[in-house]
Amino acid sequence: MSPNIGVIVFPGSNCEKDTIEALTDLGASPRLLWHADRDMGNVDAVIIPGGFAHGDYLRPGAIARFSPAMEAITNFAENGGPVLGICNGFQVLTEAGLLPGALQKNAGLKFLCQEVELRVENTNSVLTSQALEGQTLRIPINHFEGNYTCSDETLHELQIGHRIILKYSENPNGSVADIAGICNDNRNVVGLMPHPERACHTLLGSTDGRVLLKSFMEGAHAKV
Amino acid sequence: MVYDAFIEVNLREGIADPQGSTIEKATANLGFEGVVNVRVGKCIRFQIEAENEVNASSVVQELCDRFLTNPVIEEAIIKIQVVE
Amino acid sequence: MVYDAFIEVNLREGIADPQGSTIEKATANLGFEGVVNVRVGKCIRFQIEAENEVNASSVVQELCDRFLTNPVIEEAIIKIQVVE
Amino acid sequence: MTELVHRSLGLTDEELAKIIEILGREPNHLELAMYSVMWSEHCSYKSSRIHLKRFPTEADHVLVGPGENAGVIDVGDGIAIALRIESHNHPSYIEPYQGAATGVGGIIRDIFTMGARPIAIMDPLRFGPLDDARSRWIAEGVVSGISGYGNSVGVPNVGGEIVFDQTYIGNPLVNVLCVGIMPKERLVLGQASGVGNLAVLLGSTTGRDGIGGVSVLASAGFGDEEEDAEKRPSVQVGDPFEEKRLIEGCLELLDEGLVIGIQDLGGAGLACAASETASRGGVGMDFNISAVPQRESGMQPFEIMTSESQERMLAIVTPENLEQVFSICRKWEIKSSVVGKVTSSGALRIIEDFGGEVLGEVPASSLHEDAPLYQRPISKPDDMDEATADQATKLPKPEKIEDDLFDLLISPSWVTSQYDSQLFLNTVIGPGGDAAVLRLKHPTTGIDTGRGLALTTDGNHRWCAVNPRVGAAMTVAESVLNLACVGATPQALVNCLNFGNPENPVVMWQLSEAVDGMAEACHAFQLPVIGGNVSLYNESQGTNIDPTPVVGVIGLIDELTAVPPGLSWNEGDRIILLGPEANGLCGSAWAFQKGHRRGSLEMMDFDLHQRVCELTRDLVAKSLVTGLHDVSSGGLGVCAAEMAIHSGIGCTLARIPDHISFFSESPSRVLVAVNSEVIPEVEELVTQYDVPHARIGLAHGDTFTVKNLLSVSVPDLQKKWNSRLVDALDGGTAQG
Ligand SMILES: Nc1ncnc2c1ncn2[C@@H]1O[C@H](COP(=O)(O)OP(=O)(O)O)[C@@H](O)[C@H]1O
Ligand SMILES: [Mg+2]
Repeated sequence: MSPNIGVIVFPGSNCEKDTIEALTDLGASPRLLWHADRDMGNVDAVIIPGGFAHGDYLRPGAIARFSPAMEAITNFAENGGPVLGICNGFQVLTEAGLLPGALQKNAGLKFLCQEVELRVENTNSVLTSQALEGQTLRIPINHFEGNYTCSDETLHELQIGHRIILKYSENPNGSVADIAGICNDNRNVVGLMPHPERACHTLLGSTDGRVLLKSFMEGAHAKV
Repeated sequence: MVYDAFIEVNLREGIADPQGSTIEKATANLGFEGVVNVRVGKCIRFQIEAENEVNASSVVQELCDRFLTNPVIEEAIIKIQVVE
Repeated sequence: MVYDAFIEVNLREGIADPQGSTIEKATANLGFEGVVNVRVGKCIRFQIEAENEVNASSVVQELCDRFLTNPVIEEAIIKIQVVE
Repeated sequence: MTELVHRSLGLTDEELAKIIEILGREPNHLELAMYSVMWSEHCSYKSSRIHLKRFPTEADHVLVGPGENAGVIDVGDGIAIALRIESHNHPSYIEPYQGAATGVGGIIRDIFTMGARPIAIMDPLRFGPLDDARSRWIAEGVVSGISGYGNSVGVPNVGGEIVFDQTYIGNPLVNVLCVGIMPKERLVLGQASGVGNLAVLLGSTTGRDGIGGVSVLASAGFGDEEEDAEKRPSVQVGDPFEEKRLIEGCLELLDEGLVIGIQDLGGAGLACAASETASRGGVGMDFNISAVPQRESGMQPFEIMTSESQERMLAIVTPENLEQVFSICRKWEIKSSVVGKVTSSGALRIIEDFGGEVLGEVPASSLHEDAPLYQRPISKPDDMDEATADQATKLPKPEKIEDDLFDLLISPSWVTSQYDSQLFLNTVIGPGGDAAVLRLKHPTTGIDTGRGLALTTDGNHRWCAVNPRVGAAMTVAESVLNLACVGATPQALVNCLNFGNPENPVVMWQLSEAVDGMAEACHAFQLPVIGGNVSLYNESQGTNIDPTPVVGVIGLIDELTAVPPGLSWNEGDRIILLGPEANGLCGSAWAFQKGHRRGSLEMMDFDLHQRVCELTRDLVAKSLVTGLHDVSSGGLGVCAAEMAIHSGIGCTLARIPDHISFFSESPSRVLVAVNSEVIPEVEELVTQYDVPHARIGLAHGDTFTVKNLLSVSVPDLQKKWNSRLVDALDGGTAQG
């Protein structure tokens, strides 16, 4: 049975169709959800895709987090539902308090679109369950504000809780502790800056994103 | 009454400020000497209607806390003044 | 002497400020009423060493014109104060 | 009073006389303002239009040719592709970030206006030299502007050019190309029809942005202080978030069949959109100026009609569909207001409230169809003979040829890594290849056709400075060869003609020659010109830029099942040069580097070029080459060095006897790397296509060696190549 995955669209989102395409190719049944709808219908998992929700004006995610759909997502997450934030989605999740920390401007103060190497740090999360610990993945990043920042206490909590799930092999943006992706305490809410959906097709240069999206589909399936 | 609100949003101390360091480096490259501790923030100005200054202040403060800043990394300085 | 410099850079009047208008709309949606004319700028703070205030001022002014602003669309408010 | 005003608006006495003849009376200020913007060079092409007629524009697959917002071709499988290129040179000089950003916004609107979803942009850029502070500041700002707007609006940037040269020091060139895709049936044109239908203004509010030229009316006509006019901003600020919502909203309106015609607001703002939609539909329009949402108070009617505020569209809808249109706009948070009514009169009437006072009335078609056409004087440069005789081969031979090579190496990745090049999951080859390659997926079903789109932009001011006719032809030829290198067959061309002051007869000669050269090449390659843009008055302090026609060419790849070979070779590959012998150095990057900017170029052999392209395509389709790269800027030397840099593997080359054959940029040549096992097959094909060729070396090791000429380490090459832009631009830039 293929999991029903909802991909939320804010005005200004732009990776929603790409995410749907990659998931469909992997056998999921994804569909779009509109940010203004409080009712998410019958979904097994939710993805907040990349883009520039509300133009990223003020701060990425600052306006989006007040959308009616975010209330629904928060409830869904509290009940154990798998939630994934990719890039802008990660920023929204931190703004909404579903994940700790914040994403500020890249240390080099430039937008960066490039392939990076990631190391899987922990496989106990809805995004990494099918990957191997220590495995390296080549996946593109595409952001201006991907510099993960948090207080020392938060970093400590992330470390002792093994909640840092992906790290950059070579830090492109100044992120604390080379963090590329983290999860919440329950390991059902995950955010990462790289774009796994852009690394799912041989013609696009890498298929390393598949293992992450497949893990997430498995997590959604488990929810069913 | 209408009040002018001025809000300066800066990164909290201890949070690296890449914009500030870039400007600092660049000023040196340009031959401006002795410029140090550069910090870059945002400023937001608007007008707000409220019964009195206390009300105006409390609305602006709430707006700051809930929306205009991200307390994880930012802090705000607020100034309010009645419009003549 | 060391001086504290504060520079506020804003878009000139009449220049569209999409960020400001988007924030204005969002505050209304959040239920904050009566917030109008939102304009967003940046502020830059640093310390500068100079012989006297006039020198400090002129360096900061030049820095503004050459580097920190584009006078075609932006204008700067500069404040300088000696560090006690 | 009008007598005095028209000249300050840029209208000549003859042009005013023509307006009076059209109206049968003196125009008022509002009408005069509309004519002055619509009859400006920028909107009317009055100096260039008679020349542009010489381009071939027809072919079976062309659905829309020049004249509309964008050209459109049929690419099969029910898919149509829209293509257009435009310049934003002057605004980018004044405010690089916003100038470039609004250039991106403008070209994207031209594409979705046709009903197409924008899927890629490209940005051919030209700046003054890197050792000039202001040029660095402009380059940095332009690139951030394109990045800031393009990434946020969500259209990937898949290629372009970045050139630094003295000629652009007071006048950078910022050209932007956009490609869109649509199901064939969604194609719409910017026209109004059906008396009683409504014109709905969508998007941003209207402010005093970009009314630069006509702001003179404020002081001339209405007694405002002169200072006020000066304060009026001519700089527009882009809002990519508004544009993103407009794209989604407008495409939804089209999908729902709610729109009869739609037109973007660009140069000349509402005056242009209202008159063009009406006149294309053969109707008139009553335009209610009070219904236009304004950002500032106290705007005069002429300001409202000519403002160039960004991110606005004008849609023509039936009254029955109005509610539904509003509802889609609400969903996407797009402001929408009824501002016009289609009438049968043929007149564009500007009114204050429907049924209110008439502020101006002109025949809608007169604003563009009756715009003047000029046959401006043309003359060859006086020193033509002398210049032609001055050959670059006479320059002294370089003492250390490797230093000259290093100076010509420049990686664009400082620029391209700032652009989202991957959105929509189409980008098989992004910035950095000879041409960009995109998967061709059906725009509605998302089904991959298994075919590919290829795109390239090319311009070469050096060749065109030496000989605009040959240079323009070679520019087209380079594009076609770039496409062949990724296995694509060219389908259509758009151009952006960046030239100096048209009132200078030599500039007009350059323009006319370049058009002829481009037309000749297009005929030879059976390539229809489906659109373009002319940017004149590119000059500073009386010096005109070198003529810089830029072309964008789109091609199709029949079978895209693997990533095309690209620029790198493998250890042990044989290196073969396809094409004719090198010939001359005039117009080469090397000669310009030495300050030699003239001489002569011979007209190229189109027939041989075609055969080289066909051979190249065939080699790629049959997977017979490991890597390949066309010989262009910097000659064979830079071409081979770039392949070594990309693969991290060196080579030993022979049969390159001197700096002339090393740096010559003569056309129709491709360097291919071939696994030794397939050499016989490759040579058989080469013979079959009757293309001259030479085995010139072997890929191996980590030094780049040309026998009897130079030997340098590949890491050194890589370092020079990578560091050039980073060193110049990364430290923060100032206006100088
Ligand atoms: N401003 C730019 N934006 C995007 N891509 C660029 C830019 N400048 C250069 N590139 C890319 O870098 C590569 C090399 O450019 P260029 O040397 O001009 O190519 P060619 O000589 O083959 O036409 C091309 O793929 C081009 O698309
Ligand atoms: Mg090439």
